[in-house]
Amino acid sequence: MKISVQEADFDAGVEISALRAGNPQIGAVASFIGLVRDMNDGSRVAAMTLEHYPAMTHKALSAIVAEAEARWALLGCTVIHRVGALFPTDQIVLVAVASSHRADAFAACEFIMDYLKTQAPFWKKERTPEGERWVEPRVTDEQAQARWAE
Amino acid sequence: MKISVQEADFDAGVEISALRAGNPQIGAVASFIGLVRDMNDGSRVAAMTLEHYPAMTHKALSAIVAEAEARWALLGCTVIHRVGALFPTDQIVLVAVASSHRADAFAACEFIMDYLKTQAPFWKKERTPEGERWVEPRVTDEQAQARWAE
Amino acid sequence: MNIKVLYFARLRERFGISEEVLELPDSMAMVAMLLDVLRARGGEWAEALAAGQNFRVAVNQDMAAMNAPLEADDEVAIFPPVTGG
Amino acid sequence: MNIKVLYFARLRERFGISEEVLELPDSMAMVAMLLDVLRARGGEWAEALAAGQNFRVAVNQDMAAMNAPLEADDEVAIFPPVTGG
Repeated sequence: MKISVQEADFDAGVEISALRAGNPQIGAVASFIGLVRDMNDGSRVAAMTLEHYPAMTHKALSAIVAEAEARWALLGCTVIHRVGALFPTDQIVLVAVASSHRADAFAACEFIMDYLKTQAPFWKKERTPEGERWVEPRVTDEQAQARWAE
Repeated sequence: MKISVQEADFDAGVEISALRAGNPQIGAVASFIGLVRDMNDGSRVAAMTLEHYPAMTHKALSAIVAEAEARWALLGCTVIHRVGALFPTDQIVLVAVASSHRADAFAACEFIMDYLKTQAPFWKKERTPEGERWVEPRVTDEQAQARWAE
Repeated sequence: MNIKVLYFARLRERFGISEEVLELPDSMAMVAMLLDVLRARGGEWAEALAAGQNFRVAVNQDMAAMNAPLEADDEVAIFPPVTGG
Repeated sequence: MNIKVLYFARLRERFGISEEVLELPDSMAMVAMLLDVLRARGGEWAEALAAGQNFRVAVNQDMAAMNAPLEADDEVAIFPPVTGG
């Protein structure tokens, strides 16, 4: 398990290669990259600031990955989340999951993203032509997380 | 839409970067890499040969991607499938899907893999200590495809 | 009419042939009838293409059902269930 | 007992403070009671932390419910619903 919260950008290709390197049991790597869009809720977004709760962030992400490892047969997982100032087309988050089979890899990758969206202490503030504004949580994100409950 | 059937390896990081380059509407890229495992159905796999039906392969993959584009709001899609001789830890297939939102990207990526597994004319032959053998289709792959039917 | 027939993977190996051109009467313009002609060869052909055997047929590079019609110069491919990805 | 309280994002801005240490009577060792103390300040505090307002509480870096117990030197964070990813 690799978890990193950082200001620096990441190279998704390098991270995915490192995740699967040297383990011939891995048959599947599912990954997700979240990016800053230039439009959100009808306003143009010029920039965004990602704030977090440093003492809690790593702990929360570790708990989410541990829960995914308990639910599916995983062979590795990388989560990288950026903080600080970000601009349209910038990468925000990478989740990459390795497994023997694709069903486990896909499910765990989507599970981690859904929990990260509702459980990890990050907050986005957007700069728009109308001024700065905090991003509102989406009901669809709550619903996406809720569907994993047994 | 980029579709390639090739003997050469691919660089997943380069492909994902190219897929999302220059489009600030893209908020999500989901991707999948399939890899050769050194063990399958209880036998060690030393190597594999991927045969295909060249005149049909590109057409079949295009139809699958077109169906995904009809079902979800996509902003780009890359499918690369290798043929020829492959060895454990080698990459076999890449599916990468870009969209504004993660739910569409995840669903389309998994849909394309499920259909590719049952509809695209590729066949794997494995070399094991017991000799060469054609890989048998999996019931779970048929089931995975069937769940997308309305 | 002439129909080009292709075989892939395990079926190509069992039949020992990857491609042939068959001349069919115009009245036999359906996938199921082409298969009857092949089964009539007996041996591996009768066995591998018997009803209940797990194989697929494509006509002009699209998956096709047994009752799909055939036209002159169509390309028919017969192969096992696919296992890519 | 002393409780360290942290505020993030929109709540940090509304309260104009990111961190403070509160001294609570030992008898008020529950998240809900800490919130009552903060609401008693009135103004933004009463409004943003009113029942029905959408905020979250973590105790020692784990999400916590209103009835979660507090101990001396605990770290309590109060923040809006998260929006990362």
